[in-house]
Amino acid sequence: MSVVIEAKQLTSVRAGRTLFSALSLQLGAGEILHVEGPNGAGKSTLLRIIAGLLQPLEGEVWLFGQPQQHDPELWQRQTLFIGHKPAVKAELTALENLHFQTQLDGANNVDAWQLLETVGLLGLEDIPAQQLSAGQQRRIALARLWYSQAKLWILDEPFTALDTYGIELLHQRFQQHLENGGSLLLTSHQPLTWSGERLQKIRIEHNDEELVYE
Amino acid sequence: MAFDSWQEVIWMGGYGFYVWLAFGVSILAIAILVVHGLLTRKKLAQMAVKKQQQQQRIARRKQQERHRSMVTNDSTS
Amino acid sequence: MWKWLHPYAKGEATYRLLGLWQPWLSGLALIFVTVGLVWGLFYAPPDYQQGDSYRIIFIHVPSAMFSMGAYTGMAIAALIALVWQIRTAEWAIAAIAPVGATLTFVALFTGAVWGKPMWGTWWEWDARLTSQLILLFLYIGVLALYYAFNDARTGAKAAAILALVGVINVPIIHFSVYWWNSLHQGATITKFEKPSMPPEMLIPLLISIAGFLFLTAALITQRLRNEILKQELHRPWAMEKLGVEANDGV
Amino acid sequence: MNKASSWQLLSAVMRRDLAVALRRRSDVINPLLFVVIVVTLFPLAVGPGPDVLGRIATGVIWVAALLSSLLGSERLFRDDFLDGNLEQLVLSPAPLPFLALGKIVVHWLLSGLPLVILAPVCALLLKLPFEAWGTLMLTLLVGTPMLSAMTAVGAALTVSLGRGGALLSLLLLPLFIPLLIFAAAAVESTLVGTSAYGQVLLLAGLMLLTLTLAPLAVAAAIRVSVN
Repeated sequence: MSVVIEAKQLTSVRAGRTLFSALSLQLGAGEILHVEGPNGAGKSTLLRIIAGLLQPLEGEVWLFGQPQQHDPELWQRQTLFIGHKPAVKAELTALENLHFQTQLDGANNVDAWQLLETVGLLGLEDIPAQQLSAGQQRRIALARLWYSQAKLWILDEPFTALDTYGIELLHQRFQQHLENGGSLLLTSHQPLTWSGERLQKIRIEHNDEELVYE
Repeated sequence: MAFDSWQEVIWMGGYGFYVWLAFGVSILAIAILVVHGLLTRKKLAQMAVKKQQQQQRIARRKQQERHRSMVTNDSTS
Repeated sequence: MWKWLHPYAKGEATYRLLGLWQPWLSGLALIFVTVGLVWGLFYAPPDYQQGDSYRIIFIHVPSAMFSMGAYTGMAIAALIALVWQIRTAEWAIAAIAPVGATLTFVALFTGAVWGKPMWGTWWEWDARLTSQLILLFLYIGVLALYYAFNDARTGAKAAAILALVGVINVPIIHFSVYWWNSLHQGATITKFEKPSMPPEMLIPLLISIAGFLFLTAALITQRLRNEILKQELHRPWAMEKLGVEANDGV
Repeated sequence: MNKASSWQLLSAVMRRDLAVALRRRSDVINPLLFVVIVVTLFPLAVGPGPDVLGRIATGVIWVAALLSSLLGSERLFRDDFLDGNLEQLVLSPAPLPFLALGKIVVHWLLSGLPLVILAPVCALLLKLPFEAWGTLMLTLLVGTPMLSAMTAVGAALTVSLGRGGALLSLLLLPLFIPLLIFAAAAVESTLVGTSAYGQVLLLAGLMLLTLTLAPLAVAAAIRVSVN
């Protein structure tokens, strides 16, 4: 199986605290990696490093056998990062948000109405996003998954605020993505209702002896 | 020496106040900078002591935990 | 990869090296500044126009020179910090800024005090004084930004960007202020420029300038060493340097 | 992902920012009202005589413009930072300085351009001689893009701080000094009957330099801030 993403000996220090050191991981096509750990252990930091938002103190991240800096454009086109901030404009309606989001992703042929229906927001299209519930806003953010062509999805707490139906919908979409040879890296406090040998887990623990002065 | 007496040095041809004010404040400012640097180092030393104590506390707790787990292992066997 | 090619990127090595320099720099600074200032204050002849008030020059000119010089040095450190991601260069920003700000303050204060007997006012909108004032604002901005962040590394990088933006602006500000001054004051003689100075005044001035160079270097070294210790406090070597036996975790 | 050119992304970012701004019209209008009110205060403080007002008019209008540009500037990246759009911009395939330039242009359209249009009103209130109105508007037209660009640098540096206001002024106002000097001098020389050509040209040169370099600084600052 081809290796999609590989992290080599990552070390990260935030605000004088070592979150993890010499952390390595590997993820192949069609695989899912669940990053677990207590609050503040550095799960989000790890995801942001792999997404290319953060520089690790030491170590490297490779995509398709190439280091991150090597081909930033390939990186940006082949990965999709959705953080715990939904990247939804509060002043714009759901439809407008989706419309601009598809354009920002260069997916001009995607029909925003269709997308709205897929994520179950039909009928709410003319309400500014700030008046929608947290779960509905998250649906707007996650709508990107339904047209994304990226091979690697990096999702920070994607299930937060979603209802049972939304979670089910997301699982279906994950399944399709994996079957198409995509990979998935995610954090979640909820246990994944996932069975299968393709699921890997990695756990980040506090290492409290490194708590230092700030 | 451009002056004949100490009085003249202080008087500075009528400009004594300005000259000594300028020199005094300048030297004071630089002295404050030096002293602040020395104090910072002292503060760092105090922080190092605190950190050492913190490390010792954590080490002690870990040891207790290890001890406890050994005890429970003994009781189960 | 790059990082390991730079031995000075490592805190401990840099700390040691700076430790070797510091006594020499401090000693030279003390000797030269003392000789320069004592000579200037007591032995140099009075100026035929300004009398003894000109003696302020022995502090004013060197501090003004190195207030600008320190800003340039800080900007170079900022460039190194941003391009090569060398942490020592990030800390150098925090070490240089207070020294530069103090020198700027000294230049500003001595300039203002000198202005009183010369112009009859404590504050004159003279081009050099005005641009020193703006330089002081720029230094304060860098310092404020550096310490505004919770994460020291973020603060250092933000301050580095600001220092670079500032260093591009400094010549523009300088030029504009001089130009503005000529526009509004016509041809007032700039009292600080001394085109021809007799050697009895020039030599102590040069000694004083050299002294301030060493002084600036010594002050920066002292602060940089502190900054290295502060940021590396979690490493055993730093704790040992501070006289505490490090407990190597578990 | 479908291949989108950087231009398409730029236009999407700009159109979205404009759409958001249209929903928050007060954010656009308030800084302009601020300028008018500041300008109104001066005749009340120094007296309405045309000789005094005419002399200080340029300075007052420009200082008011500098201060008003600081008012809205905190918002420039704050919303994007809070809702996560800033990190998506960093991850976008288009070069970040390019997108930063887009945001600067939008900011100028919403803050600088209205100021240019508002300038005659301020000039009238402050009894600036009519022959200098053109130069005043010209300096604002050339100078406000610089304001937007520098403001963007400051806003990007302080965006993650949450309480950037006073700090932002401290960082930015010293950098505005050359702009203030040359703009005021240009109007001044029109008033005394000489050509303002040189000063305006100088401002234009500074504007080009700023618009070239500021997006790079903004991009670097954004990368640091999303950290």
